Amino acid sequence: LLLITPAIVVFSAFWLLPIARLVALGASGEAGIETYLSVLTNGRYASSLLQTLALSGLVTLTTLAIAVISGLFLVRQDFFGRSALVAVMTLPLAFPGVVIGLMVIMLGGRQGIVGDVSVALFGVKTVFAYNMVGLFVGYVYFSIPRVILTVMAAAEKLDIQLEEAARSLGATPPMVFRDVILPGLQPALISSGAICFATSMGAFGTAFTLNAGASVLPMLIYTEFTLNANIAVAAALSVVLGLITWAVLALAR
Amino acid sequence: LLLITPAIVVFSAFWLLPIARLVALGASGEAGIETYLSVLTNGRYASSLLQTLALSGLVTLTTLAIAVISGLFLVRQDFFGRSALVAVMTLPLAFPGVVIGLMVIMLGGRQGIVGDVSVALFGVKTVFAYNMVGLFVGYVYFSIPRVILTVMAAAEKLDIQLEEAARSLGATPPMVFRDVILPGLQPALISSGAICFATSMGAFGTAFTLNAGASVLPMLIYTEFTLNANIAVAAALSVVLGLITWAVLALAR
Amino acid sequence: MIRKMDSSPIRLRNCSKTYGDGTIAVGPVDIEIAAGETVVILGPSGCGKTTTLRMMAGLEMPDPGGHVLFGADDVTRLPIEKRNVGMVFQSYALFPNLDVLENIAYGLRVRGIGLAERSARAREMMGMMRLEPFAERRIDQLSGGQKQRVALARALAIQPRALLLDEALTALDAKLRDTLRTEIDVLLRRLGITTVYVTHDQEEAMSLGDRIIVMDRGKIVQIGSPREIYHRPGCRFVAEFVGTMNRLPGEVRDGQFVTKSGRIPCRHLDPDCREVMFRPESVTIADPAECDLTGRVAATFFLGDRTRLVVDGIGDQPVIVESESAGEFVVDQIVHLKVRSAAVHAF
Amino acid sequence: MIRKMDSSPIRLRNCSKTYGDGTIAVGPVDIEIAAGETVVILGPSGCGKTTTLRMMAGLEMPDPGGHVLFGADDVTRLPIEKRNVGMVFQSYALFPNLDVLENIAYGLRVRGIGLAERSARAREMMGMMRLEPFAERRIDQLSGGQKQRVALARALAIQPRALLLDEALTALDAKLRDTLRTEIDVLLRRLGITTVYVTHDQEEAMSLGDRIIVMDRGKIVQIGSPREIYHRPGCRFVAEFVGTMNRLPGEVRDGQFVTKSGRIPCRHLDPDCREVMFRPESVTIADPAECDLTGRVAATFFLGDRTRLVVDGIGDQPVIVESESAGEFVVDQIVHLKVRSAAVHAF
Repeated sequence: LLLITPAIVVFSAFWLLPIARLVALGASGEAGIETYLSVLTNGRYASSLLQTLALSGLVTLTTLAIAVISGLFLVRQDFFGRSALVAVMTLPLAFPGVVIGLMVIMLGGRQGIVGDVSVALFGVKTVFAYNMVGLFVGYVYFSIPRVILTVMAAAEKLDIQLEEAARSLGATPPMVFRDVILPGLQPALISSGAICFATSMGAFGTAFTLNAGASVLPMLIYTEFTLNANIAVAAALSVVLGLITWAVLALAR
Repeated sequence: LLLITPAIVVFSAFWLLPIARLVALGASGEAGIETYLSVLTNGRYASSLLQTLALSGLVTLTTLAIAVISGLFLVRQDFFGRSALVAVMTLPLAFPGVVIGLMVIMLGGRQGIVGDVSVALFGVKTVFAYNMVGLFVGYVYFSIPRVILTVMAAAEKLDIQLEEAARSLGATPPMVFRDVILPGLQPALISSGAICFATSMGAFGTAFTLNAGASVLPMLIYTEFTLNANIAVAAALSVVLGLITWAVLALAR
Repeated sequence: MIRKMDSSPIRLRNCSKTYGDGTIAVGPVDIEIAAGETVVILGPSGCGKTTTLRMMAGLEMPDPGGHVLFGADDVTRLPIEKRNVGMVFQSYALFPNLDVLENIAYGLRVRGIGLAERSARAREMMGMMRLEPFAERRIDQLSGGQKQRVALARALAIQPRALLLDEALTALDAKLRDTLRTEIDVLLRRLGITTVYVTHDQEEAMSLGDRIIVMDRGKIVQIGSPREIYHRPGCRFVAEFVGTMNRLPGEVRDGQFVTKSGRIPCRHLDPDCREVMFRPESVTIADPAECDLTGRVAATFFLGDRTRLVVDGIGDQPVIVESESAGEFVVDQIVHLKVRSAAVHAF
Repeated sequence: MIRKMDSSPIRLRNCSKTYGDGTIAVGPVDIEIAAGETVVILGPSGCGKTTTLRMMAGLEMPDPGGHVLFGADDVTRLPIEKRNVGMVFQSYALFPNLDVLENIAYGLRVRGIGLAERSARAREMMGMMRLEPFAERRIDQLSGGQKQRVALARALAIQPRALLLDEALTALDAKLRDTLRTEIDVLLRRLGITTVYVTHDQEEAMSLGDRIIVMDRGKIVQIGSPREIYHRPGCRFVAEFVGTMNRLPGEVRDGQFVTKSGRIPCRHLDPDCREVMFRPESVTIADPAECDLTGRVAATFFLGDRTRLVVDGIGDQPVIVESESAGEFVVDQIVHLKVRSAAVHAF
């Protein structure tokens, strides 16, 4: 153990150094430590932060709701083609964010399917790929497979006898859902929800492909760093993003 | 159940449509279905594909090796600061790919820590952030926390009695590791390895921040789509990338 | 503070259960259980005993033509939540997110009974089950026996028409099971509640049931009091499943059953009988003069209050003998056995 | 094909085990086990019996000053992989990635014995344990009893100097446990291997051990044959832990033990004695004229070959009586009991 301790120290250093440097960089600009404050008060930065938070929260809630319903359904019902359906639901797992972005464009972009259909039906072209709706659709599409697998694993481990016990005590199916199923899935929902939130906060590929500009935080960081060469702000934004995500993940445990 | 079936059909359509469109787009260019073939034979595309595969494979193996050693150590040894160390190891979870990219630049970029240290020691500036080494470091840094958590969960569930039984039968510690511990961790290693591979195949934020050009597939797809407006090739590359990733994930199950 | 409960007689009429894949879990069975009676359904795993209990509970629907009656009410189509039955599961099935008091009060809560009244009634149940010190405990802080008592209190709190227990004591260790069995038995008799208890453990069935229903491969093979089941098994399956039975091949000659190592005087046997069965305690160690069978001790097991001898050289299989612990036997000793002829069975 | 094995006597000298946080798991104990002997270590959970076994195995190191000897060899510092002991665990601990044959041959494989020879030797073990039909089975395709036999075969395949079993039968159900116990006992005696068996089940200890070591809170409280332990418990703990004991408060007057509901003639008691203990089978149902104690039946349990009566109104706690199954008793009946005075204990 004595031999291992220095190894751990060296390793931690390598591990923590970039993070420390990042934190230091955030305070290295002209405004010094106030860069962090400015990131939270400056209108453009703050609104990007809020938008990212709202988007991620909404994506997480939507994903959890869809995943609980379809996950329970897939685990509980045994029907022909069940495993095929599971395979289909989890297909987007195979595509990285960039490709998901492409798909959203195909669905809701200028030459997208939804646009074509809406033109045919109402004579109005619906285009949503390049605004927050597109991001929302892309993120949900990206998140559902990951969350649904966790929910299904948890749903398979639910103790059916608990539900039968609740029913024997007079609980109706909605009560069983509220009192037994949801509490049983809760740990899985919290942990996969937190990961879904963290992923959405940091999703870059989709946002970039959809050309989301500075509307979400990772894009903003990239823009500040590469195009504006405003390294201090980029670092400060990174630290804030990291802190929020870390807090959510830590709370989930 | 009869009411649910049409719902499933509609839902699957929405789910599969973008993918179908993507596949169709890949065959829609001037070269038709041969676009797929060209993607695999054209020097630039094929080398990018091979590089991405090699990089992802190497990242996966490295990550697994590090995760097994440190995961086992963290689970088995009870020392002061253990939970702090776990927290530190999993800290990068909170940072998205873009920020990981920034960190790699800080570590191995033109003004990076490693460069400063190497100048001081050897008088030569070591810069690795912008080539494959940078990508490798970034991806490993990004992957380790995710894999280590899975390995730790699996290591906690290992049956100590199995190891004691093997020892009672005369097995030395390396034999116990080979015959009992590795087979016990195998399912966790396969599944988290597959996810690590899939994530590396699709990592965009890190690659973009490190300005990796067309060296990895997601970047290539983005470039073809946005800058070269070569939509058919982008779609074909996406499909190939999706197929490979899907195959790896499917094999892991 | 123990009041008699209003409880229903239970009747299954022509109830069978076939699963989707064609497996017949329970062939058509008819069962009548009187109000306040304790009946045990006994059988090996897969014999359909749990399915039968679940049809009573409303967790399984019998095949068309079958009827479940609680007193005069046909409850066949009623789901479990409307039947007002108390159930106790092998895994206890306590709600891990609720504490002990909340678990016991849950059935009252879903009935819309206010917090004050349901707490009072739950505390009354806890008093009866000696659970007061644990009211605020989390479920995972309880021992197995305490969990079992909470599960029972929860099932009784709703004042059910019948109490159904599915292998309720199997998960506990031997000594605790014994204690709880006594406790539950005394309680149920005082409450006077109709109780159906499913188990694969014949010792448990013997000690709990007013009547025992023995099932095998989806069919009822015998119904009777513990004494009847033990002393007058109705068929070979019951004889072998309940208690220990020795088997001895041979043939009937001159009113005696002749085996390779001796003869047992038995007047009541069928002349075609080729095998007899008898219990370890129907055998006594005898003088060489008056013995029926002679064998050699292969092993001895001191059981505290008795000694079990495994005796070789009598039939194909060793004969098990149980005698009072006074005598000392050694391995390879020759022993002479006398079988009480009234206790010899043949099927 | 059963050969006697070379096996070692085992000695623990002044072995104690203190954990890092200061908890003393085992106070200093001295144990001597002869070559070929079967010794059971019996005690409640947490009494240190498993730690004692693990010190013998080499899985725990005794505190400084303690020594573990196998015959003349001091193996205190030898890790388990060098001690050549066979171990059987409660969870069986079979390797799930190997089949039955590979499991049994594993100990030979790590010794570098070639495939042909180790398969032959493993097959020989399988023959002895009647496992031939399962050679290529995966572990998860085996029943509990089969797993247990594989675990035993695997431990014996390396021809160990001693066999150590840790609650090896606890996970099995009652009937199977009984059968396997007989089987293991017969086998171990034929092999003549030194065996140490740890259990919390007193019935198991009674039936398996040549000698029983009873432990309580890290200390040895009695060592003796099953008969000694049962009939002459050395202390109150042993009396209560082994078998069922009735307790009766009262006081000694004129060579009799006087209780609130009667008097037991007992010459051997200390005059200060305030409580006596006796076993359920030391009590007989007697005529009112010659009875010692009188009570009321609270519950009866038919156990097949016996009937257990729970009798109220004699002491603070109900008195348990076991009688032959012939008699029929009903609840609330008044019974008269006679206690065999030689079987009355006091501590």
